[in-house]
Formats: sequence, C-alpha cells, structure tokens
Amino acid sequence: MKKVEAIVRIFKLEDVKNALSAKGICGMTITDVKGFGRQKGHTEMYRGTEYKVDFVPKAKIEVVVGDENLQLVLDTIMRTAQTGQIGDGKIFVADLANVVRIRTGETGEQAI
Amino acid sequence: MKKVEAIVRIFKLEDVKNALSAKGICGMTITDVKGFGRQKGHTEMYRGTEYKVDFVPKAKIEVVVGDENLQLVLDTIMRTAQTGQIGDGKIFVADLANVVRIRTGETGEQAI
Amino acid sequence: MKKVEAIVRIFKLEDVKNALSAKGICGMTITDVKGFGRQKGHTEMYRGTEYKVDFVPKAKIEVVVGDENLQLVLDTIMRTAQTGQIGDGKIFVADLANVVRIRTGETGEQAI
Amino acid sequence: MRETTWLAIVVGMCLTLALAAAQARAQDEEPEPPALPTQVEVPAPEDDPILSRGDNAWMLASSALVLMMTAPGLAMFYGGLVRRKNVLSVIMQCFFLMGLMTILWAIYGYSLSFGGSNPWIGNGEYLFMQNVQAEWTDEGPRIPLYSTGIPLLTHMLFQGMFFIITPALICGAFAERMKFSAMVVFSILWGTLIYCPVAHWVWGGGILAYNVPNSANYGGGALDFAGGTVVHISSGVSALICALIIGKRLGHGTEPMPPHNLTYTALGAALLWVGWFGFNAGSALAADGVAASAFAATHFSAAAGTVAWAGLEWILRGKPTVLGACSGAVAGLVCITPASGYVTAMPALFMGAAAGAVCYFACTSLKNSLGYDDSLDAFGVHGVGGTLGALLTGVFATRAVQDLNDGEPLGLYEGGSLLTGQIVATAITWVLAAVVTFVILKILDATMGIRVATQEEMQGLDLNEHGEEGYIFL
Amino acid sequence: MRETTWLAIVVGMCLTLALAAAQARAQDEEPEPPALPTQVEVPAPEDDPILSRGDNAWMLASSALVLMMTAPGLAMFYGGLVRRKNVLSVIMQCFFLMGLMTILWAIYGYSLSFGGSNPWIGNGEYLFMQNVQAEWTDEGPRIPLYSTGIPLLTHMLFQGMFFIITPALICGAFAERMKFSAMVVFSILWGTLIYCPVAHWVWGGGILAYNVPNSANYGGGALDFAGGTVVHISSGVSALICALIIGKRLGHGTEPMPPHNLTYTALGAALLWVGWFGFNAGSALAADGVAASAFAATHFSAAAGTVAWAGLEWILRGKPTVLGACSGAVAGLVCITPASGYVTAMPALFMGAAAGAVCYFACTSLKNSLGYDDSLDAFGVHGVGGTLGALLTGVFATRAVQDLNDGEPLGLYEGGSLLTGQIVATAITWVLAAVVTFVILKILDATMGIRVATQEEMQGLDLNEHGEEGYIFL
Amino acid sequence: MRETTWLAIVVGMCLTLALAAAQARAQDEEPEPPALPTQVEVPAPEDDPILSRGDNAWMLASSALVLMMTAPGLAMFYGGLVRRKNVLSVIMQCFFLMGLMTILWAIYGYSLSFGGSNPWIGNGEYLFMQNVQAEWTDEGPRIPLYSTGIPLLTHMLFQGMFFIITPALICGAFAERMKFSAMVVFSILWGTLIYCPVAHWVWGGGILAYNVPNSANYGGGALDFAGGTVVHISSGVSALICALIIGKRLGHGTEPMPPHNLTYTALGAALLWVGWFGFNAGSALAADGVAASAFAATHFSAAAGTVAWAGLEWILRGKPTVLGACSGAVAGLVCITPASGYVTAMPALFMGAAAGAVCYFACTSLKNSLGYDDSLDAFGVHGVGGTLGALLTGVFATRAVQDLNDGEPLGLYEGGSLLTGQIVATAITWVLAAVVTFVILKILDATMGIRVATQEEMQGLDLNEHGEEGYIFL
Ligand SMILES: Nc1ncnc2c1ncn2[C@@H]1O[C@H](COP(=O)(O)OP(=O)(O)O)[C@@H](O)[C@H]1O
Ligand SMILES: Nc1ncnc2c1ncn2[C@@H]1O[C@H](COP(=O)(O)OP(=O)(O)O)[C@@H](O)[C@H]1O
Ligand SMILES: Nc1ncnc2c1ncn2[C@@H]1O[C@H](COP(=O)(O)OP(=O)(O)O)[C@@H](O)[C@H]1O
Repeated sequence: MKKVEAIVRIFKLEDVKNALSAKGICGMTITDVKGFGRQKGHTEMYRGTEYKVDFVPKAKIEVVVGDENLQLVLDTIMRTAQTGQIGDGKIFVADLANVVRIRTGETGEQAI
Repeated sequence: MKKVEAIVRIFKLEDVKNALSAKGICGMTITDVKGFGRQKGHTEMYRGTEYKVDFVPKAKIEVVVGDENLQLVLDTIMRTAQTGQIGDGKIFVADLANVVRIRTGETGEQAI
Repeated sequence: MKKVEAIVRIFKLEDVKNALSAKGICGMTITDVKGFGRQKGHTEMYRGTEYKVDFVPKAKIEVVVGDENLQLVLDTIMRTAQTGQIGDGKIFVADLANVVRIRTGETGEQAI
Repeated sequence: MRETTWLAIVVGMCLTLALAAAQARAQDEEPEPPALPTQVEVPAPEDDPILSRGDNAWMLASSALVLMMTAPGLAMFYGGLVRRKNVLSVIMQCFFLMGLMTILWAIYGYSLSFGGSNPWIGNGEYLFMQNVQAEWTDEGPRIPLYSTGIPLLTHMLFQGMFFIITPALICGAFAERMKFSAMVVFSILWGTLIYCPVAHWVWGGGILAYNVPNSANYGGGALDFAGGTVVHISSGVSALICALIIGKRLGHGTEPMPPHNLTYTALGAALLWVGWFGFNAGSALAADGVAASAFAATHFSAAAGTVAWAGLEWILRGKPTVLGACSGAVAGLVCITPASGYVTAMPALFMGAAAGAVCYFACTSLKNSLGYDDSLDAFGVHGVGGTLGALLTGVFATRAVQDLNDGEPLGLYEGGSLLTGQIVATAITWVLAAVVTFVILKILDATMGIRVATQEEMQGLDLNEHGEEGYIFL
Repeated sequence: MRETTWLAIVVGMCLTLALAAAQARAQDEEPEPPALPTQVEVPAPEDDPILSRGDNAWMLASSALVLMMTAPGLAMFYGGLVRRKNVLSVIMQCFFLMGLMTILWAIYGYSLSFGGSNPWIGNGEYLFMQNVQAEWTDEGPRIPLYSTGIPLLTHMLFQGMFFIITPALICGAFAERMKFSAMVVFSILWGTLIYCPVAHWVWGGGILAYNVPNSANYGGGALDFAGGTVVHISSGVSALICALIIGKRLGHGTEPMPPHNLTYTALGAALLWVGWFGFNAGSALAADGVAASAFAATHFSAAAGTVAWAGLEWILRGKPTVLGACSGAVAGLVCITPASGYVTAMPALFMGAAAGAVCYFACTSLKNSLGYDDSLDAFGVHGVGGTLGALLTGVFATRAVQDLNDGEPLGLYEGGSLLTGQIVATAITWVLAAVVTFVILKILDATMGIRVATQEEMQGLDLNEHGEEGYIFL
Repeated sequence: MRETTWLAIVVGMCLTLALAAAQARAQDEEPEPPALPTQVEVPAPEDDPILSRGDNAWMLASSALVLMMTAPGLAMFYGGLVRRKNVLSVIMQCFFLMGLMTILWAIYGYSLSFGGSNPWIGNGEYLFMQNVQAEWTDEGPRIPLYSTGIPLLTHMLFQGMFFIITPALICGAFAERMKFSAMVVFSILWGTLIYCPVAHWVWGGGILAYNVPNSANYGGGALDFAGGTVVHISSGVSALICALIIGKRLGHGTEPMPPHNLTYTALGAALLWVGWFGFNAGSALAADGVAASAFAATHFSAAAGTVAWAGLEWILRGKPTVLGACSGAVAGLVCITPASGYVTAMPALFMGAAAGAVCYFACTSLKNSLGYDDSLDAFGVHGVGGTLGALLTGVFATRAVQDLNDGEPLGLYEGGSLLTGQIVATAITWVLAAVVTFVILKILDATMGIRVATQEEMQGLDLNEHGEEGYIFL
C-alpha cells in the first residue's frame, strides 16, 4: 500500500477529485496548506508598510491506494492538476505499513 | 518507530485524545481536514442554486509511537472513534526513520 | 529521498523558513496544526464555565529533501526553532518512495 | 406535512380570533373612552392633540433603533455565542421574526394589545390597521394622532418593534436544538397568547395598569416604563420553561461549547446598548425631559452593570472577561427597563450594579446548581434581571421624574406604596408566562415535535434546517 | 497610464459641464420660479418657510441612516455574498463611492439634479454649494431653507446619500471581476449622465414629475416617493447591462461560488432594513404623518417580502434559507420605495409579498434560463423589484395618504389614472439607463478595459486591486 | 494585589476631589453666572429657556450616535487592525470604557467639566447629577434645561459620550501590549486630569473659550466646535507619549503585523463616519441650520479625506487600499471636527483633502523615520489631524455660518484674527496632554507596571488578560 500526497493548486482540487472519483478512487483526505517554492507569493500593503507574503495557498490531497492503483492515481493527478505554470505542485509517494478501517476493524488492502 | 495517522469524526476527537492520554500516550498533533469517501456530503442552496458539498470535515490525529506501543494506540483509537456508521474513518500506519526533539536534540525512541 | 516533518512554534515559522531558504532549501509546505504534549494549554472562561483547552497551535513544516541534505535540514530547523522551553516541538523523518513534479512530470531527486 | 397542518391551524386560529374581536367590538354599545396611556402623563385625551414634529422625529428614530436591536443587535449577540455550526440558525430566528411578528402586529397584534378599554384584552378597533393608518375624509387625508401628539401609526410602529424582539429573546434558551418550524409556530402562539394580553394589561389600560380607573388595580397596579414585565419577565420566564422542556443540548456538560465568535457578541451587545436608548427613552413617547431622564438612567445602569459583572469576575476569577462586560451591560439594561422613566441617576447606577451582580450569580452558580441548559442565558439575564428591575422600580420610582399620583410619593424609598403593585404584576406575569408556555410547548412537542433529530443537531442546524453555512473561508 | 488619462478626461468633462451649467444660469434672464418639490404637499413656496427643528432633526437622522445603508449596510450585504478573495473589493467599492460621489454632489451633482426649473436638467444655481450653504448677509448669517422648513443643506445632504448608494447598488452586477479604476470612471459618468437627469425629471420638477405645471407630463407624470425609478430601476437596469457586457465570472456555472460569509449578508440586510426607514420615511422631508405612514409601509413590505421569499423556498425547496429571508426583505423594501408615502398598510403588505415572490423567480428561474451572470442579483432584486414597485404604485397610491390632485383618486385601485404615468416613467427610465450604460461601458471597455486579467480574477481582486487580504486568521 | 491598591487609591482620590469641589462650591458666596456655552449663539441665559422637542430629539439621537462610535464603531475599526490574538483586548478596552467613564461622568466628570464659571476647573454643582437630573419641587417635577432649550440631562449625556471615546482613542497607541488593569487606572486618571480640565477650558467657559468675558482669553480664545483640542489633540498627543513610553511591540519591524480583519476595519470606519454626524452636527446642541451646516462640512471632509488618501496611494504606490480609504475618511473627520460648525462647503472639502494627505505622510514617512510604534496610528491620525484641524479652523472659520464676534470676520481667510487663539490653544493642549500623560504613565509603570509579560504578549492578550478567544471557527 502506498500513500500518495499531492500538493496542488486550490482551484484544481475539484477537478482532481472528480477525475480520481471517475477512476474509481473514492477515498481521499484534503488539507489546506501553504506552499513555499519557486512560485512567488504576493505583496500586501498596510498604511504604507509593505509585507512580502511568501506562502501560496495550496491543497494537499492524500490518497491511500493499493500498489496496483498507484500509477493510475499518479497519472490522473498529473493530468488534471497540470497547468504548465510554475507552482503546479508536487506528488510524494511513501510506503504504508498498514491501514485500518475504524468502522469495521478491517486491515490492509481491504480497508482502503 | 511508527507514525499512526487516524482520520476520525470531529466530535470524536476529544474522546480519542482523552483515551490515548489515559493510556500514557501524551503527544499528538491534530489537523483539520476534509474527507471524501463513502460517507455522503450535504447540499447547500443559495438563491435557488444548489451546490453539492462532497467533503466532510474530519480531524486527523498524528501520533508517533515506539513499535511496542503501536497496537495499544491502534486499539485505543479503534475503540473510541468507532460509531459503526459509514464515515468513521481510517488509520494509516507508516514507518519512521527518525524522530528528533527540538528542545533537547534527543533522537530516536527517547525523543517521542 | 526523505520527508522531514517538523512541528514548531508558530512564531518560529518565519525564522525557520528563512533559515532553510538561506541554505538553499527552497521548497516546503506548511500546515496549521494543533499540538498536544507536555506543554500545557490554557484555560478559557465563558460566563463562569471554565474550559481547559489542551491544544496548542503549532505549525507543521514539511520538507522533502534528497538524502544528502537531510542533516543540513535537521540542523537548520533544530537551531532556529529551539527556545529551550517545553513545547519546542518534534521533527519526524520518513523515507519517500518517489517524488513527482506535476508541472514537468520529472520524478525522483530532480523533482524536489 | 405536520408543519403545514400546524401553520394552517395557527392561521385559522388567528383569523377566528381577529373576527371574534371585531365582533366583540361591534357589540360594544356603550361608547368607549380612548385607551389611557400609562407610560407618560398626558393631557386629558378629549382635547384634540396636534402633531408634534419634534416628538415624532424622536419616536421614528427610536422605532428604527429598536428594530436594530433585534438585528443586527441581538442577532450578533446571540449569534456569536453559539457554535459555528448554528450561527445562521440563530440569526435566522431573529431575522425571520422581524418579518413574521410584524405581519401579525399589522393584522391583529396591535389591536389586541392597544385596542379599546376592556381590562382583559384589546378589541378589534385597530384590526388590519383600520383607524391607525391614513384615511380619506371630507376634509382630505387624515392621519390619526395618539394622545401625546405623535401619529397613531408611530405609536403602532414603536410598539410593534417590541413585539418582534420579545419572542426573539426567548430563542436564546432553545438555541442550537429547536426546529425552525416549531420556533415559528411557537412564536405566533406566544405572541398572541402571552405578549398581547400582558401588553394590554400593563400598557393598554388593562388590569395591571397603574392608577387607571377601569383597571383591576391589583395592588394598585404596576409601573413598567419600557417593558420589565411585558418584555423581560415574560420572555425570560418562558425561556426557562423552554430550556426545561426541550432539554439539554447534546454533549452539554461534557463537551466544551464556547462561543464561536465573541467579537460578534461584543459588537452585538454594544448595538443593544445603543438601541436600548430607543427602547427606553422612546417609551416616553415624546422627546421631552422624561425621555432625557430615561436615556440617562438607561446609560448609567448599563455602565454600572458592565463594571459590576466584569469587576466581580476580576475579583472572583482573576480576569475580567469580554463576555462578562457585555453580559453585565445587558443585565443593567434589562433591569432599568421598567424603571427608566421613573428613577433618578444614582438609583439607576445602583440598579445596574445590582443587576450585574445578581445576574452574574444567576448565570453561573444558580444555573449550574439547577442544571438546566439555557443555552444563552435568556432566563438568567432577562428573567432574573427583569424581575429584579420590576421590584426595584417599586423601591426607587420617584415623583421627581413623573408625578403619577397627585403628588403622592411612589417608590418605597420616598415612602410610597408602589412596591405591592409591582410584586403582584411580577407574580402574575411569571405565572401566565410559565403556564401558557408550558402548554404551548407540550402541545407542539406532541404534534409537530420541537427538537431536531440527534444527527442534525450534531451536524448543526445551519446545514440541516437552512441548507447553508455561515462562513466559507476557503 | 490609461487610467490616468481617463481620470483627466472625466474631471475635465465634469468641469466643462459645471461651467456650462453656470453660464446657462447666468444667461437665464427671466426670474426662475423655485423648484417645486414633488415628494410632499407644501404650501406655496413664495411664503417664507421658517426653520422647523423637529423636521430637521428627523431629516438629519434620516441622512445618517441612508449613509449607513451604503456602509456598513450594503457593504456587508454584498461583501458577504462574494467569495472570500473578493470581499474587500466589494467593501472598497461601497466605501470609496461614499467619498467620490459626495465630492461630485458637492460640486455639481445637486445643482444638476435640483437646480432651476428647466424640465430636462438642473442649472448651475447650486454649483459648489452656492445658495445652499450658509452665507453672510447684512443681517448676519443666513442659512437658506427648503420649502418644507428644513435647511436647504439638509435637503442637499439627504439627497446626496441617494447619489452614493445608487451606483453602489450596481456593483453587485459586476462584482468579483471589474477593475477598480473602471468602476471609478463608470460611477462618475453614470452618476452624471443617468442619475442627475432622472432625479431632476422625477424630483426636480422635470419631465416626469407628477402634476407639475412646467413638466412634460408624459402620461400625467409619475409618483416616485423615494426612488423606484430614480434609484432602483436606474441602477437595476444598468446592472443587467453591466452583467451582460462584462461577461460571466470565470468558472460560473461549473465551480461552486457560495457566499463566503452569510452572517455578514444577514446583518447587512438588517442594517438595510433599518436604514431604509431613513430612505423612505425621510423622503417625506418632514417628521409628519406622511413620514409615519411611509415608515409603516416600508416596515410592512419588508416583513411580507421576508416571509414570502423564505416561505416559497420552504414550500418549493423544503428549507427556508437565511439568504432567502434577507433577499425577500430587500425585495420588499425595493418594491415599496416608490409607493411608501402614498399607500396604506394592507397594500404595503401585499406589495412586499408580491416582490418577494416575483424577485424570487427573477433570481432563480429567470436568471438561470437567460444565463447572464449578475453576481449578486442587482437586477433581479432592484431592477425587477423596482419596476414592480413603480407599477404597483400606480395601482395602490391613494389620496388617503396624500392628496396630490385636488381630491381626485390616484391609483387604479381607487379609480385613478396614475398608472399610465407610472408606465411611461418606468419605460423611459429603462431605456435611458440601458442605452447610456451600454455606451459608457463600451467606450470604457475599448479604452481602459473594464475587466481584470484572468490570473488576477483567479487570485482574487483583494490582493490584485488593493494589495490587501480581508481576513488573516492565523 | 498591586492593582487593587491602585484602584483603591484612584477611587479615594476621586472622592477627595469630588468633596473638595463640593466644598469649593459651598464656599462660593457670590452668585455664579451660569456657564456660557461657546458652541452656539444662545440668547442671554437669564431668559428661562423652554423645552424644544425638535432640538431634544436630535440631541438624543446624536448621543446614541456618538456612543455607537465607540462601540461598535471604534471597536471594529481598531479591532480589525490588530492581530487575531488581540482582537478581544481592543474591543474590551472600548466596551469597558463605556461603563467606566460613564460612571465617572455621572459622579464628578460632568461637574468638573461644566460646573460653575471658574476659568480653570469646574465646581461641584453637578456632582452626583445634582441640579442636572429631575427634582421634585412645589410645582411638581422639574427637569432642568440647558440654555439652548434641551434638558440639561441631554447636554450631560451628549458630552458624556465624548468622555468615553476620547480615552478609547488612545488605546490605539498601546494596543497589543498594555495591561488591562493599567489601562483602567490610566483612563481614570487621564479623564480626570486631562479631559475634564481641557473640556472646561474650551467649552465650559474656561481659559481657552472664545470671546467669553471671564476666560483668560489667551490669544483671544479658541473655537473648537466639536473637539479638535478637547478630543483629538489631547488623545492623539497622549497616544504618542504612550507609544514612546510603553515601547514597541515584540517583533515590531521584523515580523509582519498585518490587520487580521480589514472587513471589520472598513465597517468600523463607516460606522465612525455615520456616528460622526452625531458628534459634529450634534455639537450645535440644536437641530438648527448650524447643525445642518456642520453635518455637511463633516460629510464633505470625510469624503475628501477618503479620496485623497486612497488617491495618493494609487499614485505613489500603484494601488488604492481599503485601509487607505478608511484612514483617509477618519483623518478628514478628525480634521473637520473643530471647524465643522464654522466653515462652509469648499473649505470643508479642502480640509478633508489636506488631512488625508498630511495624515498619510504622518502615518507612513514620519512614523517610520521617527521609529515609534503607535500600533494603530492614534497619533498619526488624531494628533496630527486634530492639530491640522485646529489650525485650519483659524483659517477658514467664517461669520457666514455663525456670527460670534459682532459681525467681525473670524478666520484668516476672511481677514479675521482667530488663528492666534487657535495656535495658543493647540500649544497649551499639546503641552498639558504630553506632560500629564508622561507623569501618569511613569508612575503607573513604576508601581503596577503597564506592559504585559513577554510570554503573554506573544500568546496574545485575549487569552492572558481575559481568558477568551475571539473566534473559534472549528
Ligand atoms: N521540497 C519540497 N518539500 C515540500 N513541499 C514542496 C517542496 N517543493 C515544493 N513543494 C510544494 O510544492 C508547491 C509548488 O512548488 P513550486 O516550486 O512553487 O512549483 P513547481 O512545483 O511548479 O516547481 C510549493 O508551493 C510547495 O507547497
Ligand atoms: N483511500 C483513502 N485515502 C485517504 N483517505 C481516505 C481514504 N478512504 C477514506 N479516507 C478518509 O476516511 C474518511 C472516512 O471514509 P468513508 O469511506 O467515508 O467511511 P468509512 O471509513 O466508514 O469506510 C474519509 O472522509 C476520508 O477522509
Ligand atoms: N508522539 C507524538 N506524536 C505526534 N506529535 C507529537 C508527539 N509528541 C509531541 N508532538 C508534537 O510536538 C509538540 C511539542 O511537544 P511537547 O511535548 O509539548 O514539547 P517538547 O517537544 O518540548 O517535548 C506537541 O504540541 C505536538 O504537536
């Protein structure tokens, strides 16, 4: 089992969710995050004082998948989240030791 | 060392925290997240336009534990977070390479 | 590749970010989290009813780095986030299986 | 379904009532003397009053201020105190009542409260705004005047704003768990069966009016300048019954339920303070010296309440809280309401301080020891503060502000005997409000149900009752 | 760059216009009769009016209330309806217009609207506040009075508040995508080329005024007590044109765009309701019986609108929403505006209910089937509600409130012939607003551009147009 | 502990002072002429004034408006500007001062400010509201009147609202780091030792009053219609001293400290604008032509300030900000305050624009180059704007609005000599405010401490001083 963590632009979230859902991946968890990277932030101005805000709001999508679905998920996210502009985000893939479904107590692949 | 990540219902958070705490697990980190899964979202209506909101607010609890405590933590979360209804959430377990306590610089198990 | 997750005090976030940035680590993702640990929370009082709030607001910094940079990142965070008081936070290090840059499709180390 | 049935019944009932009243009026053979206002000294009403533009200017402004008390005032005050998931439900209660109660008032509420001189209930002379609104006569348009020289329309408007805020105050007791449909039906019945009679008894020349010939004059009648009995005791006591019957919120006592937006609560309290000048000083029904005196008493009592409650917390708990300061201000305002046009400055300061202290203990020790869940302390502030105010009016009312009894002293403090009437009026209002509210709620509970389903309560009323969210900050 | 050029052109234009008007006035040899106010019956203006402090008190309070409608009222109502990233841009539009339009009004707006007796446009007699403000005479300071006995300054102030809110209402149509600079230039031109003429035609004794000798009297002239044509039709129709020309928001129809803060919207709606008492009852220009009557009609219509819209949702969609209740209140207020000083209570209730229902369908079915993106329903509420109100004024206006035609009946309902004039005035206002708005926007679009860049629209106007964020809740 | 001691000392001091004043009054053998109001022309005070209901209506409404300026107005304006963790602390300062200062005013503040005719300080004639409130006489109740025909109670109330907002303005300087207890003691002392004397000097017939026989008449005395010296210079200069003595906020200059809720700031600024009509036009103490003129000047100056500040930002920084527009409005309002009842329209526009520009530079360049941390620019706006306004009053005041000197010209612009007195009064107020504030703060700092602990400042004042959180949005 793998945990796929994708940092994407906020306005792409809806598209990515729908695309994953269409591919049968129907579980995921979303977090609001702030990204710092190549994409520049913006400048704010309050009574003449300027503040540089480096952080850009992003959405983090976490999807846990069986190994067989990993590539499908990666491709789907890649395809729907890409704009080609700096700031499209990253996908991180990590191994998972176990998954448990709280409702039933199932573990492993069938808990996903 | 393992990182246990549990996605639970928001109103169960307090119970889970107290139960873990009672078992001597006295460190954890909580994030507000939005979940998407079998549990249905809700519909909102603004001047006649209906929006389907698929995301359900959830709490993510991250607990880092030594391997010896893993089962205890899993059991405790399972027990306190369960309602038996769809949407109870998931627990993900992953290996950790290292832990550092910033205050002291301790690493490994004793830093937990 | 490693994923470094640091839970730090909110008011140290700016410092940590700048220090990492100065060391050439110019990508990271920040999440607002609530921590529970040795550091005590606070008490709130509303019309005579007292509530104990155990959670302390913290910032979680996620940085993905090549293995060669791991120590540099750990040291930098340690140095800048430390105050010596209880509640300075923790750093968790985990292995990553892969990284993808959405914009270009690059994978592995060069996607970081 | 059941809600629709209920609405039909209620509407039917109201119409029946209206027709009955209209008929009652038709049968009234003997000519009725015009309603005697008890709030201010007025010249004998047979003299034709002439329009006083200065008074009308103040009363129109006051009417606007009193509406502002319900929303944004009370809506913010209450809205901030609930949890985020219920903020809209509370605001909706306030806002919808602005619409609903106004319609009832226009159709029959004003007539039931202020029409005719029957000691028990108003008649039908003002139904559908007849004899209130402008009418075409042989000499051209005529806009009827009230005895103090303001248009009767202005009096109707000002009083109508009270008819809105009073049931809205009760919403604090059942907040976060009442069905919206049940709240609507409850408010219609409550306004009709409790508010209108009590308003008539106290202000419409009815059984509790002070020193009015054809009132029953229990204990000599009571003084209630701006609504201690009519508004605060009636709503506060009903709120207690509501809290008891609907039961505690899920998780009450075990989960923390802190106010989700204390900034709203504080800003709402400030708006209430400002609006209360219209409420109390407006109750002079004129821009005269009594209005100025009531304004000052109101301001001083609010100030003393603020400092008393926050100060008590500071001493007893170590920190003065914003919620404490705001609650104290409201407690002071509630307490001075019945007295505002009858007391001088130092008693006003004293009454505010007393209200701050007494309501502080009511909302902390008393509530906790009795264990009911009055979500936003509608009883602790309005019921307790209103009762305290009604009684202290009997102590501090003075002929120095208004000579209402041929130069005889009024309050206990200057040697008068007003207190008895105040006690009687308070007791009668307590009993009426408690009994009728109990009956209404029991019937509603048995028929349409008054509480939302557990699942809905957990997810919040905003989504389940209104399909909306308060804040979407993404 | 181009913005600067534009500002220069506009300022130049305004000055030219002002000078031209001044000259026109200088050439006027024959003595001009003073402007005939059409909003109230006044004694023949040649009698020197004397200062009425009661009326002035109410009018000053009303002026404050009407300013409060723009901000915080409308700013909260509209601000809550947009997405978080654009909340400041909407508030800024309201706030900046409070500054900008006031300056224009002081310099030439009031003069163009209310100066002189030319049927088409005002003259220069009030330019730069001459003949309005205090002046030194041989007998000492003199503050000119309006014919109803309030200072002319008060009349100018009260009317000036309308000059602010009217363009602010239009902002609802192009919210979330209009360039701020374009909004500024648009508002200057719109105020000058649409508002001032229409205000003059209807209220300044111009071509649409009712029963005024030197008006063109198309169809007999129209009654517009507080701005059905001048304020709501003009802004609502222009809003529709704006929505059509600027195009839909990015993602409209595919992405959800829920209101980011419905608590603001509800509180703002409540403030609008309160402020509208100044708007409508203030339009009596006196604290008399007509003011009280207008106040009551306003209150009743808002109430009926609230219950109608929310009730319809309840029946048709299963849930009454907060946004529905608020929209209904505003619809009721819009609809009663032209009628408020001419109708009695039950017609007011009816008009509110009708507005709630009609605007409900306009904002849901109609808008969806036509497919334009009027972000905040400025047309659906103000255009549709204003038109409905102007027409129903022709039905329900009654001499019982004001006798404006020597005892003849006014509205259709009492057998009068007012309706024709109302239809004509409505049609003329629609055409003028639509055509001139179209021309202005096309020119602006071709020169300075009216819409922000796509990238900016996505990131939000707050950051891009103003360099600020609405909330920083960290 | 130390706080309790301090409170005891302060209360003791106040009582002593009150008794001393009472005694002073008792000793006064020669009959005192009644205080000469300098804000309006009044008939010789020996004629018994009669109650003017129109004036009273406006003054009661104005009093409500001025209270609304402190909260919700200033509370939102300031509350939005701080960081989230301190929002309640700021709101609490405003709200608690509404209680605290009112109590002081009722007990001795009004008497010290307006009692008697001593040129230096008021006497004890109004202590505990004696001779102000209603009293029982042989002919029945008597409510004393002020010379303009409003009840003395109304005058007291209106002036009391100024006594609340003035110290609240100072809170902007030490926001986010002052101990609440120190703020309380500071405000008591500041109100007693600075506000009351200055109010007496300028408005109570004291040493700075214009053209009053028994004043010291330095430079001929000064005109201050609604509080340029009394309110804005005194608070603004004290704010500067506070900022200097308490020191910078932790992280000032290195960490970003953006306003956490600019929507509040903008809505608060709008409420200030609306409330300021009561503040300035109310200072006519009547609903007459001067009130209308002051209303217009206020509105025009605010408008010009808005456009000037936002326009300057647009030109110099590329973007007009919401905070800039709001700050400009407040700057314009501050500047016109002393002049509002004495200037005509175009000078008002000019003064607003000048204030917008000057305060813009004060809050950006000047503050940055001097390096003090006046958190919310209480000095930059109120100190600088107030000083500018006081001086420009000396330039633009005109007998055309009020003839205060037997037809002699007033301001420099019309050839009068008023400016000297304005400069003297400004200088005296600067010195008094600076010196006394310095002494008070040094003493407080040495005894009870004025600044919270570092740890508490970092975590925020809301949790540490009040045990509450502003928003809990979970
Ligand atoms: N090394 C990293 N560790 C964690 N998150 C990163 C890292 N680099 C980038 N990110 C995340 O990815 C987002 C996009 O990165 P950025 O460098 O702006 O553009 P791009 O992905 O197009 O190269 C950042 O905002 C940040 O949230
Ligand atoms: N594959 C997944 N990856 C990440 N999070 C998941 C996944 N599946 C479910 N979740 C999380 O668990 C929550 C509960 O899942 P759901 O399918 O609704 O019910 P249940 O856990 O009872 O099967 C979801 O809201 C989501 O946050
Ligand atoms: N076992 C754990 N798992 C996850 N997060 C933890 C754990 N222990 C501590 N934390 C996080 O680290 C933060 C600081 O821990 P705390 O015990 O308060 O102080 P310290 O790090 O100085 O020992 C906590 O607020 C929590 O967010």
